[in-house]
Order: sequence, then structure tokens, then C-alpha cells
Amino acid sequence: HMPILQWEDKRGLAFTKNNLSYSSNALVIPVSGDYYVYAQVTFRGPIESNSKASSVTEIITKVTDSYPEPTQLLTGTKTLSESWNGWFQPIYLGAVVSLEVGDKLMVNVSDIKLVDYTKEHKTFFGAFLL
Amino acid sequence: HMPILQWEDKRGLAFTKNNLSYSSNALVIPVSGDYYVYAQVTFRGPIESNSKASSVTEIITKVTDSYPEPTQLLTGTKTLSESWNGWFQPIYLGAVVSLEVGDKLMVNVSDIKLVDYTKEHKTFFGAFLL
Amino acid sequence: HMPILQWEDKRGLAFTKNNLSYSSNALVIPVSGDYYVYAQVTFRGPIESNSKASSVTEIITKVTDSYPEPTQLLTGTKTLSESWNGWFQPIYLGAVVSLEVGDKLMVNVSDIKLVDYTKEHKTFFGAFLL
Amino acid sequence: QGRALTRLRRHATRHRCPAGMNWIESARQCCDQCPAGTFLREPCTSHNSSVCDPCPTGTFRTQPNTLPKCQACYECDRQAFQSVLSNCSATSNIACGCEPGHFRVCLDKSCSDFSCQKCQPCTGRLIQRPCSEMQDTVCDSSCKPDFYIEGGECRPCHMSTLDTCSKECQQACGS
Repeated sequence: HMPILQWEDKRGLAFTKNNLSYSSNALVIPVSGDYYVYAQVTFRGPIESNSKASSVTEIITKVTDSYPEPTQLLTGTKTLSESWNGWFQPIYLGAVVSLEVGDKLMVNVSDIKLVDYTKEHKTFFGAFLL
Repeated sequence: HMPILQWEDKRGLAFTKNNLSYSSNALVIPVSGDYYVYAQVTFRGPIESNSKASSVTEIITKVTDSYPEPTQLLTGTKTLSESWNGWFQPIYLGAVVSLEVGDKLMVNVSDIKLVDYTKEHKTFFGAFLL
Repeated sequence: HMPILQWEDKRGLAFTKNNLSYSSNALVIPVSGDYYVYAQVTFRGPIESNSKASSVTEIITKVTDSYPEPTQLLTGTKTLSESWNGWFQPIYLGAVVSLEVGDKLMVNVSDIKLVDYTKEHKTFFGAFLL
Repeated sequence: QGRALTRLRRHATRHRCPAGMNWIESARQCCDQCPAGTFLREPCTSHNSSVCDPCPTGTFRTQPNTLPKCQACYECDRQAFQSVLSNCSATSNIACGCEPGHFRVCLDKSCSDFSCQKCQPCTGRLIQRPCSEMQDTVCDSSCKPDFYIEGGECRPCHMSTLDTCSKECQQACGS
């Protein structure tokens, strides 16, 4: 599977509350219900390694203890026609999904080296119960 | 008008509840109020017909029985500078709109042949009452 | 700082309620709490002035009376690889942020001349209390 | 001790069930898993077991589960030259490939998402390696006999005329 992003959950703009907790790279659902789940990843390149990325992909995934396979909930995939000098590409995803207590939400990306993690307001991830 | 997308409302991740129903390509509003309405369409090309799309557009539209003309609520339009090999372009839209009971919400696109309908987590549409 | 966008808050689809008011280019927070804040700006070019924009940026910013510096809450920045004829580029941002009563929310853009303000459904800004 | 306690608390909330069973929050007990190809329509109760229903057409479950719904099948992108390798069944998702004369351009390392691109024809060149599902045709770098190179393309000798026959053309096509 694609690499999983790690998140800051306390400092700066980040926070968790009402038992929606963050552990081992995942938001853990405290109570079953419908949640609006969202994430933005800002990708940027090219990076020094010569791998010419032709596209970037962001996927919000759900993992359930009781089922061995993750479920892809939301996917944003964009091809890059950028020239060789620096490029930036944000991908925002958000939708309502039905979740069970204990479900874990994670964000996967096509290439972690292309993620702009330098500023908390460019790459972010969250959920709230309706 | 632009073609209207058809949606799956029961299988897989799709669901409707609290009387927000789906019929003839539209979400039907059960109770007046402010709703957060959102949709993502992933466009992809080129497709075999030689039409060279220069842009893609997604519009969330409202139709009201009491008014003959549909109202455009949210629009995302993006020009394409892609080359000849495969390209992907997601467009996400979301905002709060005031709706009346019986209003119908639909998603129009510039070219239905360019919509990636292959995976439910790439193209989706929904709304929830605030 | 980057220029601040001005918004229509009454006519057409625009509205404010529950004391969330709009004054001098900012949404003013009436009660402390967690808000889902969102904005889309559609950029378009090239415009007659020969400035070749190489990228476009949209930032949702918070200003607090008690702190002299504005805080950048959400940022979307995209490089432009478009050719010389007309291009369109929407940027959508949305996330949950903790706000205090009296906080002001604004939208800054890299270049106001590139903003497509012609249609209310192409460029919009809003927030709602969770 | 405080530290041990927090670790304990974490485990206390996770209910242990025997193999082949899962904890069902709404039933507050462990229930039998439904076999692959089905989903849990009704959780078990103390006196009767789980009620499992087959996945409706267009959905699937590859593993035993206690999930309330089956997963929606993907579709192959016929308009973008994808072909169906195997149809969706109750226990497996659809598998897509590329139509003959096309190869996969992967969007990520796992290649779960890919577009199908036309194989390049080796006009005027020998084929070093034919086009396959995963790779474009590899053409010989030099032209076939009776072809000459011009602007990176191999052109047939008989198409050239005396005044258009460049140095390379004369070498390849003789006088």
C-alpha cells in the first residue's frame, strides 16, 4: 500500500477533542456515526532525486480491527504537466462517511518525499461528527 | 444545460438517511434549512473520440418547483494543459447554501465522457443539514 | 501582506445569520468554538498586464484583537503551467479551526487582478459552528 | 503505576473474541463472522447466531467479516482503453487490464490506478521487445534495411527522391 502520513495533533493549530484521538498515524473514532472527514495535502517538487513524478495521489483510508483490508474512502489523483522548475499542487478531499467506534482513519500519499510538510496550514487532516 | 450525473445511492459507501432522498439524478431536500453541500468529480482523458477537451467544469445546481430556471450554486472550472498521454483532474466543491423543502440538488459536468466513474471514492456527492 | 478579498454578504446566494456578521472584509466570530471554515477562489488569466503569474495562492487568515500578527489558518498554492491563452484555476480550502469571540476571518490572495469575481458560484467564502 | 494503568486502560476497551468471531458494539457480545461474499445483516443475540446475507450484485467482500455492507465493485474504464480481466464476483473485485495495442501507465507504485496508452509502432525499425501489458514496445535504435533516418524517424527509401535524399539517406538507400 501507499505510505501513510504522520500528523501533529497538539501543537499550533492542531487539536483533538471529544475523545476523537490520534494514535499511530490514525484518527481513532470514539463513537459510531456519520462524520465529515477531510484532508488537504500540498505536494511540491521536483526534489533532488531524479524520479520524475508524473502524478500525485492522496487517499483517505479506513482500517477496522475486525477486517483485514483497508477501505479507500476518498481519493484525489492529479497528473502533473509541470515543467522541470519548482511546482506546487494542493489536493483537498472531504465527504460524509459512516464510521463505527474503533475505526481508524489515515491519509496515504503516492510519494511521501513530495509532501510539503513545512507549514501546518498547507497540509492538514480532520473529522467531525454530524 | 450541461449533462447531469447519475449517482449510486445504496451500494458500497453510498447511503441516504433522515429523509434526504435521491431520485431521478437529484438529492431531494426534506426540510428547509442551511445545508453544507459538496461534490467531487474526477475527470480523466484523453478518450478515444478525438475531441481535445481544453477545460473541464463541474457545477452543483439547484432546481426548485416554483422557479423554471435552475440556479447554479457552486462551480469549479479548470483549463487543461495536459499532453496527449493520460491525465487526471479532480475538482472538489463545497459550501453552505440555504435550501427549501422539495429543492433538488444535481451535479452537471461539461462532458460526461470525461468523468472517471470507475471507483466510488474518486467521484462523490453529498449534503448535510447544519 | 497579500491583498484581502472583499465579499458580498446579502445579495444572491450570500447570507449571514446567528450573529456571524461580515464587516470590513472579514467574518466576525460571535461566539467562541470550533468552526468549519471554507473558501474557494477561482483564478483566471492571463490579464492584459503582461505580468506572467507563475503561481496563485489563497490564504484564509485569522486576526485577533489580542495579537498583532495575523495567523494563517489554511493555504492553497498552485503553480501555473498554463500556456498563454486563457486559463482557469479554482482553489478550495476547508477545515475545522478553534476560534474566539471577536476573531476576524479574511481571505488573502496572491494577486487580486487574477481573481474571477464575475460569478458568485465560482468564488465564495463561509464558516459554520460545529 | 500511573503509566501501567493507562496501558491497561487501553487494552480494557479492546474486547477479545475467539477466532472467527468479532466484538459487535451494538450487541455487546462476540458474534460469528459472516463468510466472504456475505455481510452481517443482523448481529447475533444470546440465543441465535449472526444473520448473514449474500452481497448484492455489484458488491463484494473478499474476507470473512461482521460488516454491515459489502464493498462496491470498481468498473473498468472502457472509454480509456481498459479491458476486463476478470469480472466482479461476490468474493472478488473486478480486475482491469489494457486492450490489445495498449500498455499500462501506472499512477503510483502499486499500479492500482493506471491509464492505458497506445503502444508505439516501430515504423521502419525492428522491434527489440514487443508491447506488453506493463511496457511499451521497445524499437531498435537503427532503421530497418531500405529505410533511412531523418529527424528521428525512419523513412522508406522508395519515398525519397534524388534531391531530397540526404547524406544519411544515400548511405542507407545507396545511390
